[in-house]
Amino acid sequence: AKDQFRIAWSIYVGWMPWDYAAQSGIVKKWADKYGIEIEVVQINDYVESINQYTAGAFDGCVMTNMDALTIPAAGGVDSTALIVGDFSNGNDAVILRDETELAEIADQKVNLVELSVSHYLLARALASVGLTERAVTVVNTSDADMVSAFASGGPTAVVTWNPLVSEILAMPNTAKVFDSSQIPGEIIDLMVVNTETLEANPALGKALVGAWYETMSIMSKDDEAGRAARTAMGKASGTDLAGYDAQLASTKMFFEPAEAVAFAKSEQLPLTMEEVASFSFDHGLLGEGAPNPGFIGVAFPGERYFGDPGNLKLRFDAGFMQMAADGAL
Amino acid sequence: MKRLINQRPGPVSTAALALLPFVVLALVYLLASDARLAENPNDKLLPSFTTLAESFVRLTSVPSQRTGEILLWQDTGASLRRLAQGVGISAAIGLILGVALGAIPLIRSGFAPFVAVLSLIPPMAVLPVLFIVFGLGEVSKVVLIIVGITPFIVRDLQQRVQELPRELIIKAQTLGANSWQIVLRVILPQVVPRLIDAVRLSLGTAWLFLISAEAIAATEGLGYRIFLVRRYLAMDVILPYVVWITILAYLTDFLLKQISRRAFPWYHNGEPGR
Amino acid sequence: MKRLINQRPGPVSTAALALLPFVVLALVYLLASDARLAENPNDKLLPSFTTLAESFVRLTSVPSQRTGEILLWQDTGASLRRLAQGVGISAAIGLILGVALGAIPLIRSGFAPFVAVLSLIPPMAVLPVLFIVFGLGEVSKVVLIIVGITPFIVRDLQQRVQELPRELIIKAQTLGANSWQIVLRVILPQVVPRLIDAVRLSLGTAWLFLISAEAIAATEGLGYRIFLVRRYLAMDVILPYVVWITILAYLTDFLLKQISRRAFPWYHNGEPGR
Amino acid sequence: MTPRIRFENVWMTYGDQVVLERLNLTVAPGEFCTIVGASGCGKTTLLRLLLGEETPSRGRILLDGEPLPAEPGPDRGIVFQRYSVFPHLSVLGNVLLGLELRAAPVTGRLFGGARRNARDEAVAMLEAVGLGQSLGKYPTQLSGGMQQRLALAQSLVMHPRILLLDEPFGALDPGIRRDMHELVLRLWRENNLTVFMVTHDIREGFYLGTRLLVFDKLRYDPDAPQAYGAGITYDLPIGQADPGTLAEVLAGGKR
Amino acid sequence: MTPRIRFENVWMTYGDQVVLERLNLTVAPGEFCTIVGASGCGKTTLLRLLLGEETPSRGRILLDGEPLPAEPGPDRGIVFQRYSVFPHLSVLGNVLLGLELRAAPVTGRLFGGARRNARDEAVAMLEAVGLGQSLGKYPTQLSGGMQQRLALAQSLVMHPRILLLDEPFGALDPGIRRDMHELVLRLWRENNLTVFMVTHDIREGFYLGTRLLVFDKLRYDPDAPQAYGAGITYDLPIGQADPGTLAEVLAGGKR
Ligand SMILES: Nc1ncnc2c1ncn2[C@@H]1O[C@H](COP(=O)(O)OP(=O)(O)OP(=O)(O)O)[C@@H](O)[C@H]1O
Ligand SMILES: Nc1ncnc2c1ncn2[C@@H]1O[C@H](COP(=O)(O)OP(=O)(O)OP(=O)(O)O)[C@@H](O)[C@H]1O
Ligand SMILES: [Mg+2]
Ligand SMILES: [Mg+2]
Repeated sequence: AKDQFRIAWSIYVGWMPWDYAAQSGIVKKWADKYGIEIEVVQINDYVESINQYTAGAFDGCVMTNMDALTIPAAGGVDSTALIVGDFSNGNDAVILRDETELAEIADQKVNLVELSVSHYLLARALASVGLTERAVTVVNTSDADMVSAFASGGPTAVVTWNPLVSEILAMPNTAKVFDSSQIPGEIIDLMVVNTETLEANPALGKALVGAWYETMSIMSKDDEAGRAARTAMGKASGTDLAGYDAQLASTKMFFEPAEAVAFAKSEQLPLTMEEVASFSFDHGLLGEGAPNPGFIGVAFPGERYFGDPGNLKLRFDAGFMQMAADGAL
Repeated sequence: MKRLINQRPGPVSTAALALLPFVVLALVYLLASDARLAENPNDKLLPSFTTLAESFVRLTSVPSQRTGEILLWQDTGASLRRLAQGVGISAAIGLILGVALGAIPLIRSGFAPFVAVLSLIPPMAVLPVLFIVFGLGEVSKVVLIIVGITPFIVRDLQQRVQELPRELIIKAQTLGANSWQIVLRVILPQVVPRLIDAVRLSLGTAWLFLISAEAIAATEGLGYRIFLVRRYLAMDVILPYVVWITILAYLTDFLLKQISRRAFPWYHNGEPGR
Repeated sequence: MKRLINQRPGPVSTAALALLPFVVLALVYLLASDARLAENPNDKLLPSFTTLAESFVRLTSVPSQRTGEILLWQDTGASLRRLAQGVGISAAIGLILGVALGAIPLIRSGFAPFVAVLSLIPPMAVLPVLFIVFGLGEVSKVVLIIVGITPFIVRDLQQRVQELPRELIIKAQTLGANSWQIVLRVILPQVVPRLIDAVRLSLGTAWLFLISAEAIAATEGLGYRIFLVRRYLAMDVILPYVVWITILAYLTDFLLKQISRRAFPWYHNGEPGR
Repeated sequence: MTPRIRFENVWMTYGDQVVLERLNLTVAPGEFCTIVGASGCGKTTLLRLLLGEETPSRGRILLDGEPLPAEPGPDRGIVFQRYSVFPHLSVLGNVLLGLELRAAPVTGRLFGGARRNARDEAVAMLEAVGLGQSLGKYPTQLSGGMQQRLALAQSLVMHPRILLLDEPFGALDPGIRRDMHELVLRLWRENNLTVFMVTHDIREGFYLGTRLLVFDKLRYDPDAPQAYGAGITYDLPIGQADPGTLAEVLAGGKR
Repeated sequence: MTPRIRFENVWMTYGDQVVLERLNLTVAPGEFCTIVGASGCGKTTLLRLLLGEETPSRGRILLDGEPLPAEPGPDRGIVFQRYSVFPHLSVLGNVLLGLELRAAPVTGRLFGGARRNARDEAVAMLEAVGLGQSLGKYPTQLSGGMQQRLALAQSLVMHPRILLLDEPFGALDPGIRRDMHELVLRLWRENNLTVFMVTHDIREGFYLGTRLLVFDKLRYDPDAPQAYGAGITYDLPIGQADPGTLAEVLAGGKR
């Protein structure tokens, strides 16, 4: 067993609490409690942070359910979704210029980060109006340049996430035609840790979950401390309290551990992962060797599985969150 | 025993010496890759040589589902087109501005500080402004390359023009040359091989900007593919692409050198400018 | 009327001419900004000069909540530290390798092709590998700068060493110099001012890599700040930062030039190497 | 007759180093001035003043009674000590250049018959300087002496009114040098050239010139050798110089 | 006595251009060979062979009976036509350099008393060549002639066994040139130097040398001027040359 751990996080509304938890000493407090050290590292490039985690440079990393499946799990790194932090409830959206109906997206060029959750959202949106991806041309556009790209006047359709969504919607003649609140619970933000490390060091899981839910309880309150916490999170993500609260409004945060446990144990989660797996498979994200969407096995609380149970690489674990819910940490 | 400084290897040992670092690099990779794969057979960071070879074959033979074209060729075509346009335009601007700045003191006074300042602005930081002016299409990618390398070429050529022996400019004047003739017959022809040198030096940066541009908004191109598959850490695609880009860059460089050798024997015969 | 090529403006007109393009640029910006703001007063792309000024005052006076320091100074300090380390190490490597490659044929045979190939690999494409090897701390940012500019400096210096008149090397040998002494007393001192030139030429690229590195993993720094606010299209922050970076880059360049002038009068007195 | 060249109290200084001082000189058209003087005393500087490349720090220079143009022109040809030929042009191209520049102000190139005529002229001149065998070579392929001969051919083919020569024959062997002497003298006579020629060979100076100018420091301060510049210490119309003066000049070269 | 230098059937070609052919030459220690010949005939090439900078295409060169080292060394000093001084060193530094290199193999620098001694030696040599006033200047601040004198001082201060001079006095004025002649002759005598000196001034060659070597083409094909190289056409032990030979040599320089 080791006692020094590194986790990576990147700037996004649902992950800003990690920054606050690290800055305010909550992480240290919990790490001390379990006799370990946890270094919380900010990485601005989201994909790079997952790649680094997959390559073994970090013991844990924040990511979405889809990226957890397609990067570490597909890369053979057995990973555990330790904390189900939130799901996107409007934070991701399809936006059109000069049009207000989703069906008008047909034959347009759509700017988005290819192979990301935006891409998934687009596929789900198209399906909802009976279209397929063939109906549009996808232009891979980096998230950092999305807003200025749209502001330049060229693009007419984008799929992206907050805070970019609100920046783009603030421009004239734009309309949100589909968002993640129409597919609730499908775009999930997780804290993922290496399964082997976690099994060898349950203390890591306990400390992280403990720190997370202490932070949740502070920021969820509308008192002085809660506002201060959210202000700090807003500042660190480049906006202010109001901007951050707006982003929170379209995010379904699981402030209470019990909510997260319930979500992890729900019937919906395996179905969602199946949907995500088949999307990923269609786009070659599971690797050249993958014969079918179920090639990579996913485990859910309660001995439920999706895909090949012999190749389990992603495990949703409600155990640590349950401890938090039980006040056993 | 000759001084180290006078020892020249024969052709065979030259080749052997030149190969050595590459062999060492390949060995180091092999060892590192084996070590990682022994721990996790699905590790994607350092794929084995077999995986790389398979992936390369696939990239060069299996047509893409989307367009029916073979991915690598399609990407290569798109990237080389952009690169050629960007570098070509940069070279033209560089030649004209470099000669004007180097040869004509009035222009130098007016624009040299401006060009110097322009060359210091990090292009990535002003991308949004470039987008408004040039849109998001092919043009903006070519423009990013131009913005990225032209200041260097201009300043380098200006320097080279100013380094031409003053005697030559005076001599030309005593032969009755006017300013235009001096530029046309004395400065330009002496500067063209130096332009090729400058272009060769800036090719690396040009590739850098090309790849960055393709990472911003594109549907094909070598840089696009690398950034796309980076999303699932497909090093088995990235590494062949990197090797391929390196080969392309090397060939371009080699080609330019040969053209310069053929076209400007006087420049390569002994030292320049004497 | 003198030939254009012989006309040199006086000190006053030099200053006026040099200012002109900047004034024109400011005017163009003003017009474009006004036009956009007239259409949409909330437009963020080209903020008015007042907005820019306010934002600049805020950046240089209001302390950050997180650390209590003033953002701009904090970012500047972090970035300059990384830049100095990266460029300093690159210059050291460049000097050593460039001289070794340029002066010693055996080393040149062994490593010049390797360095040439290395210099052609686009660093952005092998980022993941770099980060694995060097981690994501301060080291990786410095390393990215080093990887980005060292090949250029090495190759440039190698070229400059090879350009030194052969006669000087022979003369040194007739004075009894061994290879080490030739490097130490003949080649090195003549190459140091050329190293400064090479560093000046590569500063732009160094900033580019610094900004890219800070955009990937950092919590402070000029590039980090630009990256952070870019998603909000906060041009009122980005533009002052860009101007500030440009000023910093200009000052660094100017400083290096002055150092070279002071320390190596023989190099700047007439043409080099004669 | 208006003098071709007139120096009126010309001073030349670089920073605080006085190179030339109180220079007064009148040269009639058709004179052949040879200039000798200690190394570093300012002979090349004098030629640069005549070219218009440098402007006197004090005083003025008149050409045909008018102030000297402040820049080089086709009326004053020059052969420098070095860097006198264009490395990017072949031997033939180097000599052709002046003819092309004169005839084609915009393109700077000749084609067809005009080019053939110019080529013939250039080849004749190159044969006169003994480079007829090397028309296609580039300067880097020539020895130092061959480069100087090429530079001379390049200037002479333009028939300048004033010819400035800065030790043009320093690197030539005696045989070729004698041929070049004849060539320069012939062209000087045929074209009523005014020649200023710097040389280190005082005998050459006596043989070629109609007038020998000896440069040396007029005053000298051992503690501040830079404080005083050189001037003309002897100005000998050659042929009128008695043997005693020659001996004196020869001895005076040694300081 | 073993000859200092011996050429045995040496040929030198660049590509298909034959520069030197069938060279046989034996030079005893202490000889002062002056070399004259047409421009471009290969005199500089001969010196480069002696330096070891070039290797003969055929034949071999012996130094004191041993094959000549294939690289330059401190036993053979050289003054080139140009690029003979180090631009980054002051006049004093240029002359000091050799002394420092000899005494300090690792640092290449002297300090303290050793440096003062070396400095005195260097200054004495610089005063001998007339540069005692310019110790702190850099070569770019010197005229061409001053640079050549500096190069000479730099070589002479090392007391080489063989001294190679490539037209060292071409750019000097007669007075200084005479001083340099005396200096070189004195050092030649004092140190039993063997000197090879290329010159264009055949009188200088006769005055300085103990032996005059005249280079010229041995055969000539007007259609292929590159096909044949130069060789030694006259090898005159000076003092024994009768006036007729001198006249012939002087005439032979003209081809
Ligand atoms: N650009 C310059 N700046 C400063 N000093 C200079 C410059 N050009 C020449 N000098 C100085 O002016 C003096 C005269 O130089 P010049 O080249 O005219 O001499 P010279 O008579 O031609 O000598 P030589 O016979 O050796 O060629 C020298 O002392 C030289 O150091
Ligand atoms: N590196 C080289 N490559 C090809 N040809 C060369 C090279 N160096 C010299 N030559 C040729 O060799 C011949 C002899 O050159 P070299 O410099 O020895 O002549 P030189 O006798 O010293 O002439 P000068 O008196 O003009 O200095 C010339 O024709 C020249 O073109
Ligand atoms: Mg001179
Ligand atoms: Mg020679």
